[in-house]
Amino acid sequence: MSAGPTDAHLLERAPFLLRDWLTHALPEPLRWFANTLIAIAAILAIFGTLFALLTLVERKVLGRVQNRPGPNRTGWFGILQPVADGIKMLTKEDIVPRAADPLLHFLAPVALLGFSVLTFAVIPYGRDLVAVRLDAGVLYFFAAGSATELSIFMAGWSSNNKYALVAAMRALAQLISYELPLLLSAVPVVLAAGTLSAPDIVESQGGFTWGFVPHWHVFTPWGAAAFLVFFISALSESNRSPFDLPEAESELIAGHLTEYSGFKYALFFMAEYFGMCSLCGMAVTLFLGGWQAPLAALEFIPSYAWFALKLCALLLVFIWIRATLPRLRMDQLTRFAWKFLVPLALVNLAASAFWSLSFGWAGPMQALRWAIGIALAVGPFVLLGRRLGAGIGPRTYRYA
Amino acid sequence: MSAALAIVALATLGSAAAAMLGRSLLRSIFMLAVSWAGVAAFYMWAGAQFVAFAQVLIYLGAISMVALFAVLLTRQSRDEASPPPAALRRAILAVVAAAGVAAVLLWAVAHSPLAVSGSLAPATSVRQLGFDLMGRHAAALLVVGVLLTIALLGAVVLAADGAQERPGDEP
Amino acid sequence: MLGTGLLQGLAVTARNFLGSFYDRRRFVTTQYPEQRTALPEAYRNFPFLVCESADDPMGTLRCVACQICEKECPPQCIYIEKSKDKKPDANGKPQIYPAVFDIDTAVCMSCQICVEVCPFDAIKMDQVFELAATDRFGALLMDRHALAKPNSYFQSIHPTEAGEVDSRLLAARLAAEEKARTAAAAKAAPKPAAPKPPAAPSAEAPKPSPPLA
Amino acid sequence: MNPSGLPPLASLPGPQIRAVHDELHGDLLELSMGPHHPSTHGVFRMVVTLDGETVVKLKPVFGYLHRNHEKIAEGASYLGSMPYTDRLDYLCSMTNNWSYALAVERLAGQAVSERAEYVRVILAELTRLLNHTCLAGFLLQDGGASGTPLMYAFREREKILDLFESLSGSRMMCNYQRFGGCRADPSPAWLDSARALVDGYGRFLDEYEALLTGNEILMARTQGIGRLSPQLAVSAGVTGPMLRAAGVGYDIRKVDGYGFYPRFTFRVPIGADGDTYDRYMVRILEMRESIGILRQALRDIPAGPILDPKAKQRGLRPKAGEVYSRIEGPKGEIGFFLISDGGPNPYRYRVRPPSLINLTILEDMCLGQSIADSVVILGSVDIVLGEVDR
Amino acid sequence: MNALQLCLAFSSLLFAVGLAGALARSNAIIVLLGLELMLNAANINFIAFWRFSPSSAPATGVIFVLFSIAVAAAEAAVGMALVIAIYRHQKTIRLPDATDLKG
Repeated sequence: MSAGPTDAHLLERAPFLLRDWLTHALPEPLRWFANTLIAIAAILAIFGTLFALLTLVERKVLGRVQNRPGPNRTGWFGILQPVADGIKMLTKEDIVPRAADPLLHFLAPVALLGFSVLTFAVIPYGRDLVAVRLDAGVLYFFAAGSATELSIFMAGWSSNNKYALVAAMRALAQLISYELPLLLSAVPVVLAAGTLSAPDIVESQGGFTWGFVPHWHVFTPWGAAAFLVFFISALSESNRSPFDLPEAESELIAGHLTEYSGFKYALFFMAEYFGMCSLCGMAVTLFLGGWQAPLAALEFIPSYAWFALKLCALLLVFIWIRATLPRLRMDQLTRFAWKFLVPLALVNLAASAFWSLSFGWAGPMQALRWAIGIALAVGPFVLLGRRLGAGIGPRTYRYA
Repeated sequence: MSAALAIVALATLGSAAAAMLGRSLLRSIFMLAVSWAGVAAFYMWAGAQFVAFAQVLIYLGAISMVALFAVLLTRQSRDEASPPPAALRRAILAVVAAAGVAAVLLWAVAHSPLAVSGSLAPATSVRQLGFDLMGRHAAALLVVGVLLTIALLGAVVLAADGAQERPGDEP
Repeated sequence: MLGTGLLQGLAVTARNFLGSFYDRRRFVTTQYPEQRTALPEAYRNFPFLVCESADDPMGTLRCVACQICEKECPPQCIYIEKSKDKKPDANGKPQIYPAVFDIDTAVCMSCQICVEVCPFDAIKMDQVFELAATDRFGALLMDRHALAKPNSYFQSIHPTEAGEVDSRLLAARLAAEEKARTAAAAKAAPKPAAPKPPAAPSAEAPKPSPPLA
Repeated sequence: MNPSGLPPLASLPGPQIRAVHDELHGDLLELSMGPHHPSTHGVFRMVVTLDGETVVKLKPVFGYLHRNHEKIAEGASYLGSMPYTDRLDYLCSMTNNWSYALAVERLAGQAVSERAEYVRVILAELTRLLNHTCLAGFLLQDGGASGTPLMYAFREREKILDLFESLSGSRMMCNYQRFGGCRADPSPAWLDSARALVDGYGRFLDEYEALLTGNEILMARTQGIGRLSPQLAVSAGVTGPMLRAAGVGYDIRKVDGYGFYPRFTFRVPIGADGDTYDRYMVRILEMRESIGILRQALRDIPAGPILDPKAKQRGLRPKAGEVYSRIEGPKGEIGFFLISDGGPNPYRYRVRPPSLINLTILEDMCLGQSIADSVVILGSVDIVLGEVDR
Repeated sequence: MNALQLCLAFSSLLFAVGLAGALARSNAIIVLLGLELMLNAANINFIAFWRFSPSSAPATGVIFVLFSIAVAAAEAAVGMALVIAIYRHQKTIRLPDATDLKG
């Protein structure tokens, strides 16, 4: 973590001031170590709290969507529900099936949680507010994320349960399939920003056209398409509805979590929410301008608040989608990835290349640029969608 | 500096050896994943960040997955229970051969006049790497791209072979 | 275009999410222990025995232990033992009474057939549903003391039905009195009139209840 | 029913894939789903043999909820069996009651009052709304929607159950029909609230369809899945919406014209493909027709006695004879077969449970589909274990 | 021994382990993974020489390793596909048993 901006106002510098106040007494080599520790602790604390709140908010929102109040008995508006859940999880018996592989059964949730925490390291939460400034931050993010698949497979296989095994197979196929579009949809952003470093990608989205249209990538045709692909892949990578196949409770009970209980189950739960948060954070970073304010006039609000706001908005959309959509089937899921998302991402790569090449076009050529850009984004979507949706559609019925 | 290298090397070698010795195929693959992660750690130690991330992404994220898939599709999660005498003889021969190779290599390493520069090579920035890949090594990059595409197609054709007679086997 | 159906669905859930904050037709939850829905009058749960007076429930039970309900009860959850002696009922007329009247509410399926077949309007359906107990043998087996509830209670939970029953019983009693009076008058004119009937309606005239044969 | 135009049974294609167990490698995975499983709709068990995710063999196992209903009824009085029929298909006690009452009425030669016939139609159609609404919710739950369609379905179902409760005293175990009529007379206020409910139901259906019918995921999950050929459906004795979804326009309300159904105009939707989507859509369309029937019945209901006071309920001893009554229940043909030997209880009592008979072809529909589909197919059969096992 | 030699020793040992696995085991998947280990050992050498040798061109070692990883990925994909194809035809992936070329 760097020293922090010096020209920004107090609120913006608050995290750094707090940190420096905590560590100013320490000698120099120790201070660096303490700063790192504080960064880790802050990330864990903030996202731990967010996880707790998110479970509550998810249940509340699901409840409201389903016209019921959701948890409201523990504390004021059910605010203590996560605490109650936590106590329940911790006091439950930890059951390991006799036929299970105890070592892997134990390692799976730990590894999953470890990898999902690792992904938080490179996300810029605010101006200069990033735990590790890596030159290849985006690559690091995907590398750490890809290792989570291994943990889910470990969980499914080590449980020695048929449901878990089927779930493990599904998890493998699903995560492999969606890793590719996830990566491919991030490539155009890297192309446009010319860097793999997450803070630099956010920096590159600063500024406004006509003073009110921010230069976020999502506001370009290719950016919107890439954001869509990234978002869908993120849904799938984080095992969220409608892609929650590994734990499809209607056929596989709880999938790879079938044989998990108590604290290990809680770890899995936590890791999944962490994964969701980090993917949303990356989506915000890549496409939604990271910590940049949407309007120049709103820049007095500290950058990390903007990041939090965008992150929460994306998380809410995740919950909203979960409340609405039924689940896909395994073959449809993989077909959707390989026949829709991957080609879309590839075409989009070309679209973003065109967008970079036509950077200098002006006047009427600018309109042409937009037209071609939109055509390159929407056209494949419509065409591929039509192919994908061939054979299904509304029907008319006759009466006897 | 060297201590970190020793730890990484020991972990990598240990897990690799465990993977090669293990009876359970899946455990072997998990051990190999650890070993590959160790190699990635070595790259980190050597200042090749980008390669380290690529190693994790490709080996942990893809190759181990493919291996797991192969294990599951061929239903071989438990390997042969007791090796037949022929296999045992072969194993002994293999270990002897490998030990021989290692001895020769180690001897060569120890006795070659390997010069070490005083200053380490500067850590390459991703930007520099990109320019290199697209500039000096563009042709090689193209070849690798073609190779990967052909390999992918070949793998699909090979794995999908006979899919008609056995529906549902193809993930 | 692909996805329009999904967007439509998302719109529906969004509408429901917002609607749950202001629209009572959508947000239908009743917070049970604090709030309660009004039970409809027809609501039935487990049977109880009607008695005339809350002060002396055992003395004023309408039940005469005829055991029809015991025979008709589909899951056979009623157990009745007739008394050996006769006890004066509310009218002062000696009647057999149930020495034992047990209903096993763990077995009862709340079908109301005992109520329909009772010729004396002596057993009715209760509306108490919070019967959870920690002892599944003793606490759910209700004896006649637990089952007896006064007519005023019946009036309060099923006013319409109770009104019908009361007017029917009143009519029956008046008819019986009339009959007794004419009989008495015909028998012995100089004798004084029959003693004043007690305040509570009598159950002395067994009369099939109208809805069921 | 004349299955004219349908090829004979011998030409039917058998199940396409059979399990071939590979002794050496155990290629196939045998999965015992149930009796405790989130989506087997009760204590039902499917022993599924999987090749990858494809079902190659499916053995339904039931009987975990067997309560000896038929034998108990043979020892009980005719009236005493009425509350037990509530517990067959516990979502549709009103239609179960009606079918049983119809059987006893025919056995005893008991006429039914006109008002009671109207009330029976109203209640049967409300039951159909209730059942189909729930089914759509359950189906989507099996398809992986996290509860939302089910909760909407239950929200509307509660309104119908409230009506049932205020009429019969119980929400699900109504025990409402009697031989020769109904137990309680619906008040004008009750009829008004029923009208209000029926008027609002179309709006709910519109919203429900906006949520589900056009949903691409639902269509992808259900179209072409679990096809049931009309030949197989007819020869297996499948009835109800499943049969109509397979393309056979067979509705007992039209065929038998029992009750006052001939007085109402309504249409019978039929599907073309016989897949899960058709089974879902036929039920949605049937609900719209039910709303039409309810409008007509609630408009035309006459005044009069609901139950003939002379109709004998207790101690009924019908003449010796046998009778089979059937009505179009929400799940299919719910029938009762009674033999009387002149005694106070039936000599033989037999239920024709639509759930069970529709369930018998589960394997044929599931073979070659994936495990996730088989769950949805089971959901689209619409079973209630209380009726399957009796 | 200097740091470069340490790295090379590490790489040699890893290579030997991979070689032993590839030679000793009869399971095709393990053999393939042993080959991967040997490739990794080679990559370690590249990085070590790039890092420590006095006259390395900038980034050449890194780029070579990147290509090597890509080739390894292709090899793994084709290899595993072959294993699956062999299993399909001969119902075994034990190399001593899978001697037929004809499917």
